[in-house]
Amino acid sequence: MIFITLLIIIMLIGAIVSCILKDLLSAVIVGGAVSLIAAILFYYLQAPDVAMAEASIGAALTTAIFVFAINKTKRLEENEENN
Amino acid sequence: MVSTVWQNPVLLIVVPLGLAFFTPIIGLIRKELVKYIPILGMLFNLTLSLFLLPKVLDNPIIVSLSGWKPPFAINLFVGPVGILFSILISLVGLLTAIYGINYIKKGAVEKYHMLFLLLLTGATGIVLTGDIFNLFVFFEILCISSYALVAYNQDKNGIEAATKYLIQGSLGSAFILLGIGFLYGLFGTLNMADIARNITTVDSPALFIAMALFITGFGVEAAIFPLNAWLPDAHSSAPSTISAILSGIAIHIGIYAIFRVLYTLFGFNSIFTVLAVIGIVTLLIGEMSAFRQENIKRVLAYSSMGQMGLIIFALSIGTVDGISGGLFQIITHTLSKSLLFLCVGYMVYSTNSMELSSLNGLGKRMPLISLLFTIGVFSLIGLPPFIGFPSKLSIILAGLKTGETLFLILIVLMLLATVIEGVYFFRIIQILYFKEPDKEERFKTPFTLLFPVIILGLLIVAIGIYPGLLQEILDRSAEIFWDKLSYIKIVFGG
Amino acid sequence: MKKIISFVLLVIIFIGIYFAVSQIPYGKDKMSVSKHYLNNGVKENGASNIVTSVVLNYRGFDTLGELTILFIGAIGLGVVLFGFETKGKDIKSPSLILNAGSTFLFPFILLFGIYIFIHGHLSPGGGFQGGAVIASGFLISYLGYPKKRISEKGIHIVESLGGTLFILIGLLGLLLGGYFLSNILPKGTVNTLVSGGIIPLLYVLIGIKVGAELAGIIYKLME
Amino acid sequence: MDFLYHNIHFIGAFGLMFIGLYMIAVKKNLIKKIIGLGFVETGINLFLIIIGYIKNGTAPIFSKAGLDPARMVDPVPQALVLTAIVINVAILALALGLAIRLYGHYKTLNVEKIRGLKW
Repeated sequence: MIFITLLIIIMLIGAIVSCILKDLLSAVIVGGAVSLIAAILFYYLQAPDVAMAEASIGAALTTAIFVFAINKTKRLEENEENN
Repeated sequence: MVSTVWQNPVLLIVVPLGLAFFTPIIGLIRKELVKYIPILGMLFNLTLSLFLLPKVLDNPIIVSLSGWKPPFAINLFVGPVGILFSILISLVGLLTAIYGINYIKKGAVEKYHMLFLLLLTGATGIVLTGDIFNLFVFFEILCISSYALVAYNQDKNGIEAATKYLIQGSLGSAFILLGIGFLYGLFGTLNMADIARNITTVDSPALFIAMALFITGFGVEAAIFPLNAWLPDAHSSAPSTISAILSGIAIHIGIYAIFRVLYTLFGFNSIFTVLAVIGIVTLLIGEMSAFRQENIKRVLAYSSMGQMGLIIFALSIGTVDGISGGLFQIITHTLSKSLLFLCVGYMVYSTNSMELSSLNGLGKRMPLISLLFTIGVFSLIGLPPFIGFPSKLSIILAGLKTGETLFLILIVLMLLATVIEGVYFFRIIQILYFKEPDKEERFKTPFTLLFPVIILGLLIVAIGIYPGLLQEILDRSAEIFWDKLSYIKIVFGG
Repeated sequence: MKKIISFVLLVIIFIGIYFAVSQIPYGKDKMSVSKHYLNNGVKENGASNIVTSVVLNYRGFDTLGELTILFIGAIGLGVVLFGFETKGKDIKSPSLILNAGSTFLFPFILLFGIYIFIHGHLSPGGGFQGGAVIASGFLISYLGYPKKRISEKGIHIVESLGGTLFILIGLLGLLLGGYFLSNILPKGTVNTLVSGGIIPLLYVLIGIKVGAELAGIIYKLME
Repeated sequence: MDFLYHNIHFIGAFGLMFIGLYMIAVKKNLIKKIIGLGFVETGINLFLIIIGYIKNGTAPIFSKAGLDPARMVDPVPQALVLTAIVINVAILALALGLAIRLYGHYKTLNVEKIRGLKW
């Protein structure tokens, strides 16, 4: 139970970090990590099918797609956007 | 058994889906064949729906899938409302597909036709299904294909509008999924009849939140007042065929979903008054914004928003008459608005501009299209002898029949909105007929563009003269749409 | 300012949701329909993984819709990116390790994906997961050899055939069993590879189709 | 503390949704909004799975003899979430495609600098 609590807290912190980060690429990678932790949670909630789907589709492929999209656009969030 | 297989209503969904899946292979054989596939699919749907209509008027058909009885498997509820919508979808889809043969020339043409067919399939699935998650899946089919189609022209406006639509629409879908989660957590089932059967057993806060989530989620697609920021952009920057489908079908499907969920699942009475007020607010805001526009397609888009408000108001009156009037108005709006968008599509195509000023004197340059445009406009305003007149009249009568002061006030506001509508539409007509044209030459209209528009115009006039043809079907549909207990009874048999 | 307003609004919404959630107890048994699936699923479908049974038989129509959505996603991306010229930054030619590694890994990843979707009715996993694994195999092969492409035509044929065959199997069920997607094949012995009637067949189709579609999406975004 | 202990899963799911919605509402960069959309969907998926969970339950797979169907977790939410994950990836891919095109037109992803977009 403590392990799961820890995982959930890390997941939420990861989401907040991904929200704050100016570098979009890092934000996307952290987002992928959040998905991966969600997949572990699915596994502990006795949903191995969903865990596999989330790990392969949600964490791996979605992150890859995001990285390709950022490669084609801009990597940094502009400064004045965050005021 | 084999003899009845071909009239199974599940084919209404599966056949177009199969055709859409098969299209890439056909495209490899011959590219020109692809544009006839939507016509084939919609022709099939139209025939089958028309065939099924007399049957479902007596007894709605329940189709269970994968061999198990409801609630253990997904089931379709093929009632008169579903078939009515299916006829509308396939009719407008067929005509728009014919229009699209020569209209869509640039871009990924093959993919356009596939997405077009899939959009219509999604709409058909929504109106036929009896399972709440299945409804969500078909809703996503409808939404995602329309996001992609709005961006079809790939100009700045189209991409922007599609992005906006996508963000708002997928948030709406997320809310619907959350609402489904709540319902599943409370009842342990996803079949709408099964949920409706058990819905009295739970205290209200969770149900209220679930209902609010559903209204918000479907409301994005149905363009209810605070959620409709995407509509004017998306409807005006899509290709005209897609505008016709979005304005004529997609938003009505959103309304259908809201009221299917409200009538069948929740059956709350207090929410309908709120919805009626929201409807009239949407109507007024839509018509007033349309009044100020200089872009012809934006005028039509805002007018769609207004009409949505009118339909929501009619469906929230909460009597069988009101629902019947609302359904009638849906038919009016589908036929008229698709006619208008298709006409405007041709005008924009010929003059290369969407500004109102570029339409100067088009009445002389393309007389037939202008005439049909005028028919559509008159029908939307509600002038006799067009279809808009009996439908608006029945809404007003249904509202007056309730005898409540609130509805009286709302009807006065609705008439005010009609006046505004009349003013800006007459302005366009004046531009069409009484301004001097820049050039004298006439435009030639290809037959494939002319044929669908003429059919729509004829339908508008025909139903306007003989509204009795439709009235009985509508009354019967409204009864079944509204009656929660008989819905449960029909699904579970006995 | 906008930040604070949105924050407060969201807090209010979530307080409402909290009250709703408090009526749904955590960890308690709330099933009504699923009881039937758990008790009779193996008997009725012959697949030992009940989730697979639900995905492909009891709620098979949803899965058809889901496939359609992925199909729409791939086509829609094609519509949006049609005629878009490459503006991405130049990709450095990959190192020898990546190059050799991807050559070596690709067949194994493919095999692993196929294993996952063939055993979908016995163990966790299935068409979607297996398809995603196959697509990631193509992703790795792209990273190793950026110049080499699988043909778009091939992807189209595979995804089109997968979808059409799925629907044909469903229609066969309608013709022979009276219901769309009904499980017409013999169920076999539970927990063996050939069991579950049409379920493994459908999962193989889904796996191939999903793999092709996800690979197509990746390729379209990379170009 | 007791409250946390009993609701930690729900806090995880709704916290993720909260952060996602906040990102969509406040962030001006389109990619950030899309990441937020992904978080919202993941949160909802987590919520659905939590609904189907039973304390000390087993996965709904009869992989060996002697498993008790009464002790298994609910399979239906898992099936729904499988569907939702796939839908999600389709939406995200389309959104990113649109973002790429938008960048091609405007050379920025800041929605305030993109003319017509009011959020």
